[in-house]
Amino acid sequence: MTSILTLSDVNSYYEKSHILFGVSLEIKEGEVVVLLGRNGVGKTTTLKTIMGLVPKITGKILFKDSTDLLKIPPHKRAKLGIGYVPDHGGIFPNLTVYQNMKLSIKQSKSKSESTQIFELEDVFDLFPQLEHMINRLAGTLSGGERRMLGIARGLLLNPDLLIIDEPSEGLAPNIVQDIVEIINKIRSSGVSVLVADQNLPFVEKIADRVYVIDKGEIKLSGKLSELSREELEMFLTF
Amino acid sequence: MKNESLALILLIFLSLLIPLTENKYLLYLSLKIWILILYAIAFNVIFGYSGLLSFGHALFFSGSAYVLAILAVKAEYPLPIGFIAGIAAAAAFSIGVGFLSLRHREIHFAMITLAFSMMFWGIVMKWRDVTGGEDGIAGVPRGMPIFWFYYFSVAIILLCAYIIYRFVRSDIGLILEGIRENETRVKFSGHSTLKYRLYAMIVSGTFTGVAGSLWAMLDRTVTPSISHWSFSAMPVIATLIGGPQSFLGPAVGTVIYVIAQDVITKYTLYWQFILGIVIVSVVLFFRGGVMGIFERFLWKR
Amino acid sequence: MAEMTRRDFIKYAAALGIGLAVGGGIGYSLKKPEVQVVKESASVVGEKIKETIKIGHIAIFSGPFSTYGELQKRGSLLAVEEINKEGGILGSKVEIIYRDSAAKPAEAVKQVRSLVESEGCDFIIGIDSSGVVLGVAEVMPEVNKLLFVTHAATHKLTEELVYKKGIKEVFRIAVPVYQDGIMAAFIASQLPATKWACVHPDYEYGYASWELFKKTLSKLRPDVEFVGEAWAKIGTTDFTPLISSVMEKKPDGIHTVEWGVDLFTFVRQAKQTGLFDAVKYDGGYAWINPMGYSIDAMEALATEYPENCWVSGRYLWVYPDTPLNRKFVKAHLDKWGHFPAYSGETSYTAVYLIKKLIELTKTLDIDTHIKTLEDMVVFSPAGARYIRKEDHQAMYEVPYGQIKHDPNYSIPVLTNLQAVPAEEYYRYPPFEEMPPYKELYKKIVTKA
Amino acid sequence: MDLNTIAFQLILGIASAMLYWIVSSGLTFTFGVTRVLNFAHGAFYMLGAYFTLSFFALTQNYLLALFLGAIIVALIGAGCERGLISLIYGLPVPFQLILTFGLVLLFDDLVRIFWGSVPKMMPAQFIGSINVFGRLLPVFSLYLILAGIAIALVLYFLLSKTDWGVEIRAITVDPETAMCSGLNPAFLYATAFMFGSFLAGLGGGLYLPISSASPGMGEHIIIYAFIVTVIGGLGSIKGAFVSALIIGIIESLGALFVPWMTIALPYIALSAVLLLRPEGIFGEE
Amino acid sequence: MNSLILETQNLTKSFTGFTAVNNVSLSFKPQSITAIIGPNGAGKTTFVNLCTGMFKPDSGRIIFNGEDITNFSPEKRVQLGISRTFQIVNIFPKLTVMQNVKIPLLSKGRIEELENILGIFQLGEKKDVPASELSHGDQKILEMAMAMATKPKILFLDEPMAGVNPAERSRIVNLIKDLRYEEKLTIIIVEHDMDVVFRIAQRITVMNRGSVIADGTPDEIRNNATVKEIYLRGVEV
Repeated sequence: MTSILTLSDVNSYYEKSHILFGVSLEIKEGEVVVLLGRNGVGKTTTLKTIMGLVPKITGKILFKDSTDLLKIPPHKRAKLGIGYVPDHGGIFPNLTVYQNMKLSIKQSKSKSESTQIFELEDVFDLFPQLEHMINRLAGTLSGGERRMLGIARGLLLNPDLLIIDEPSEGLAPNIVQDIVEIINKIRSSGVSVLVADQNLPFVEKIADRVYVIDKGEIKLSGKLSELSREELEMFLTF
Repeated sequence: MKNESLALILLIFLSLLIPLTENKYLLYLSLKIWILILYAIAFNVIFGYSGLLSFGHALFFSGSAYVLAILAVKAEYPLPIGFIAGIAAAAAFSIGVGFLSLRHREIHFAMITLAFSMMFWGIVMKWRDVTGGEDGIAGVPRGMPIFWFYYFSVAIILLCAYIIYRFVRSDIGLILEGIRENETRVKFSGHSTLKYRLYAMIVSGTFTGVAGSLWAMLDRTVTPSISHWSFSAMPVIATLIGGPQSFLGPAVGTVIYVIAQDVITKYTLYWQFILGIVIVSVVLFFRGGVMGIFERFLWKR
Repeated sequence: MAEMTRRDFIKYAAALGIGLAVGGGIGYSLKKPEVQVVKESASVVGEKIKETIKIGHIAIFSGPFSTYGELQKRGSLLAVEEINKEGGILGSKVEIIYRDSAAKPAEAVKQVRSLVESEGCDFIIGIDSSGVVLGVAEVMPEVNKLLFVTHAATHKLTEELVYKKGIKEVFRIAVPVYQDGIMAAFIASQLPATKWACVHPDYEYGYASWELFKKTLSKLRPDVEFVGEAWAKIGTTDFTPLISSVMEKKPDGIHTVEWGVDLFTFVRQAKQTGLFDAVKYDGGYAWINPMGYSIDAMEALATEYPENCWVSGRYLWVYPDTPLNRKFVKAHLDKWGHFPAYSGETSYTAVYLIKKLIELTKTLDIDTHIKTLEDMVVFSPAGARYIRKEDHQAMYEVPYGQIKHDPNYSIPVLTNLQAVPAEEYYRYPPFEEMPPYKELYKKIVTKA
Repeated sequence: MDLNTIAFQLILGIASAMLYWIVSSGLTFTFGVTRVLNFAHGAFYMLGAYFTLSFFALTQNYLLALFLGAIIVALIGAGCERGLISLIYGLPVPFQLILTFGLVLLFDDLVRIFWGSVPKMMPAQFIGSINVFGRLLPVFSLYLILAGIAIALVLYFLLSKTDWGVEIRAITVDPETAMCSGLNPAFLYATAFMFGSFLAGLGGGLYLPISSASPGMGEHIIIYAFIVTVIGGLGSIKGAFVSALIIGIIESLGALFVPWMTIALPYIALSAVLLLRPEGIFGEE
Repeated sequence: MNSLILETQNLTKSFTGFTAVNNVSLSFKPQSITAIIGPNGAGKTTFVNLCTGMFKPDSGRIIFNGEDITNFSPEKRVQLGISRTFQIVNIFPKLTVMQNVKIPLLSKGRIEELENILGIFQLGEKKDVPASELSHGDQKILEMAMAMATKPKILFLDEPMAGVNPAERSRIVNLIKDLRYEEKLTIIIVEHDMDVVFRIAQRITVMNRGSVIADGTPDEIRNNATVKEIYLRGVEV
């Protein structure tokens, strides 16, 4: 398996504050990798670092073992094949559901290169409820629907790597279950996924491997089943 | 710091010699610069120190000039009464405008100050019996020969500049700087930001009024062109050229702006073209203003 | 011209005499467009009084009204080039320096000082707007140079500053604003219209013109009413709401002192809103526009300006039909490809006046100059100019006429010219009293 | 004074509001996307008039000249955005105002250099008038109202139906997510500025048939455009439309009822709105 | 004499779409240290914002020392003795450290305390340095110094460890502990760093989705199954 994304010794800063301390991680082709950790430990910063949304970054970020992302602006990273669904949903509330999706389709990576091609119909298969509301303003959707739309938008970019920030946050259990299924379907389509989350039962259902992050550093990594449950809980609770 | 003050004292001293050269144009131009320096420094109390862009300072400037001219020319009161009444009027205007505008920020503050000053301009244009309309009021007395008027004005301007300096270096000034930097923090430090902004507005407006009165006496004429918004833009440009973050920045900017404009108009009727390039370059390349450059390269090893 | 005073008669006759003499072919005079003086015979021989005689010319050279600087420059530069080609003034070269007033009094005052005190100019000419000229006039005694005003028209300049306040350094060789009001009223009084309205620019010139018009016309014609007024801000792009609000008052005569760009816009829109039709009478339109025949308006609007409107223009290239004027118009056309504007003529005349002044007095002494200028009669392209001693206003005839489209010319011509003889003019010093309008009215002469 | 008079005056007010609308729509649109308040917008208006004039001289086709003129202005606008204004994104408003004020001075003199100081006119277009309420309504006023409505519709269509418009709205509301969806901010900001300049140029050309082109003509319009934009709410296109109508109608009725104070009416309206609703009619705080 | 320094009664605040703080009634004893914890979006910061006057609540009351301060402006609350720091450093970056501290001191006319405060927070040596040049940890400490300069009776610390190096954290922890003893202060702290929370808090309040779901001593909270559940899965309770 080749690796889709490799971070080596990455440090990130906002102005004076140093957030990530030498983070290294790797996502291989077709894997679902989860970044586990409590609030405020640097999960979102790691994802933003990958997208190029953090003002100062040192270290190395390699995409598909070949492209160094560090000097590439965010929109080009998206076009290279990295989809990003931020924790606030990643939708445009002033646009309709359809316009939201169309935006991604137009920017989607050229189809010949993609492992799996997501078209509108494929997305409606995954998210049947969206089909009925394509003309609604995205801002009027419920939290769960927004989350679905956000993921749908990410998929329509036809990425090789889809990054989702806190997909289970604030959602009802049945919707979380839907998201589990969706992520598993995405995996089976061959797209790699990087998820940041702290909801252990949810993560257990989706993760191939996890990285546990605390105070800006990777503390543990490996298959969830191989990690000590006690240590995990320590990092996730108190 | 010491070199700075020495240079300043030397410059002031040199400018005091100007009337002795008997070059009348030099005298006139440098007095004009002195007055505009006071205008810019006073303006910068609200702009540089409080972080509010006023686009209506022409109101305070011309308000005081008009009151002086109306009292001294039309009502034939003694000049000192007109002078003091003019400044008092500017203070009153600044309180009124301050009350109505200080809730606003940024561009909205700029626009509401613009609106008030342009309403005043409308009154000046229309209330011809009193203001002389477009023609303005000519024949404002100076009360003394221009030679002595120069020293009189410079003395007043230096005194005003010193008072403004003490104001911005005072605790109130510090709080104002705090408001400019981070208004929320000032509120959570237990201060009413509105109150301090109003202080700043009054100081700024009143001393702008002093400059306006001196201007009326120097030019001996008051016309609506000093009420127009374009006259409010003058200290903005000068301050940005000189650097709004230092006390002397607006003064340096005024000197540069007026002299540059004077020199350019001597050589070409397309002076706006050159001045436009100068202004664009200042914003693109010298963002901290001239004083910013000094601080970066000269006074900090 | 029946009831001329004796003094006036002598003056006029003398002027006429010299004018004829010049026209008759004494030496150099025929070749040059010339200003002449009645007091002494002209002499061109003399010692050089200065290496270069410097004239500072201040006008608006930037912004929306920069056209006024341009029109003036065409006149003064033409004059300077002609003079230098002919050997200068008493052998001295003439240099002219142009500066921008930016339409701001303070800026103009600064430029006056810069020109006199820093460049060493001997004379200042120019100045476009009334606010600016009042400011500049105040400093002329201080800089101790003569100012020849070539455009700004406010009567306050000559009546308040020169006459009452005694600022003797200022002379105006352009038409004062009261012509736009008073002569307009003389014309209006002959028309059948009885309900007048105005569309004026919203500043001093508009207010003053309207007041004079109303005052004069109501004296001549007690039966008229003034029914409506509209004030247009400078730079108005859409006059239709203003026109419509005036038409609502059902006027049958319109007085407008709109000028420049705003006039172009106004005329175009007035045509389409039917304002001209509303003021039509047998002989044309009861439409009086003192600035309508200014050259920028005529070149821009040309045949779009309806025929038979009553217009004037502070100087008309068609009047007077003298060799001097014909020659000036031709020289101007040759050099610039345009007919001369009124401010071009005044600027041209100002430069020649300076030349004549120095040649007569052979000095740069201000007091001598002032004394010479007072009561001088100057022959210029615009005809004889009588410089009035009391207020330093140069009086000359500028007729009103009706627009006539003439295929022989690129711009319309004027017919039915009417003018008050220059030596009578509109107002007499000491100005406190109302001028004898009814008397004056009788003196209007109809020109061919 | 009867109702017909007022109705007719209203129509004229709406017609003259259309110029304010067209020019401010570009200003407020540009601001909404780039957060830059462009003083030079008035200069683009002036350039629009001059280029329309020159293209008319070449083609003798007014509508074609109008379109070509606006295109050239759009390109100039894009050049200014890429070369100058993009360098000051995120700077405080005073810097933006002063930089673009510098551009105004520069363009004013460039116009004098290339076209001369003397105002220029083109032959009148859309001549004639029709009878409305017993009064003559110039065809030109109708043309203006139609042009204003057409531009409103085009703006609506562009922003809601085209990919570009949707992308512009996306980057306006959430630049970060937009970038992460592959939208190129540099391209969108440049094209938004270009389109705003296009509207300014169009405004300049639209009035040419009954007006004229002169250096510095933008100075008269830009303050009005600022007033309209601020009253409507900075960045709100709907707001610009409504407040342009308000200003146009206030001026038009003002000419009827209070002709002596029309000069101050826009400023009175501005301060009244700001005092009651600081963020403008459709503005968001 | 009221034994409570601060009390909230049925505090509720909604933003478009969701209720950030839902019917929260909490009370705080003088000289206590309470930590408020909970997952993202639990309403912790909104609660602090309501108590300090950043927002007005939709309903409910805030009682400080027996006085209803629900509608008081932030500056008035500071005058009464309620002070705070922010999640993201909130200081005057271009002013010097000394000037930063001086501004809050001025509001109570305690200018003579300047050196003292700089000393307590170990900022004396850096007093003439512009605040923007301090390390992030020092900026956090400076902000606490500024909050303390108004001589508060109650101090809200919103994520004092956010973005701070692990190395600098213990300094801040020690400072907070010192403050409590030396200044007789009531402290309410919102923090994600559980090491810190359990080291300094006497009482922990757990919030989730705008409501208080647990309140007790650190040990009680440590062993509270619901709390653990929430932290691990964030499901409805």
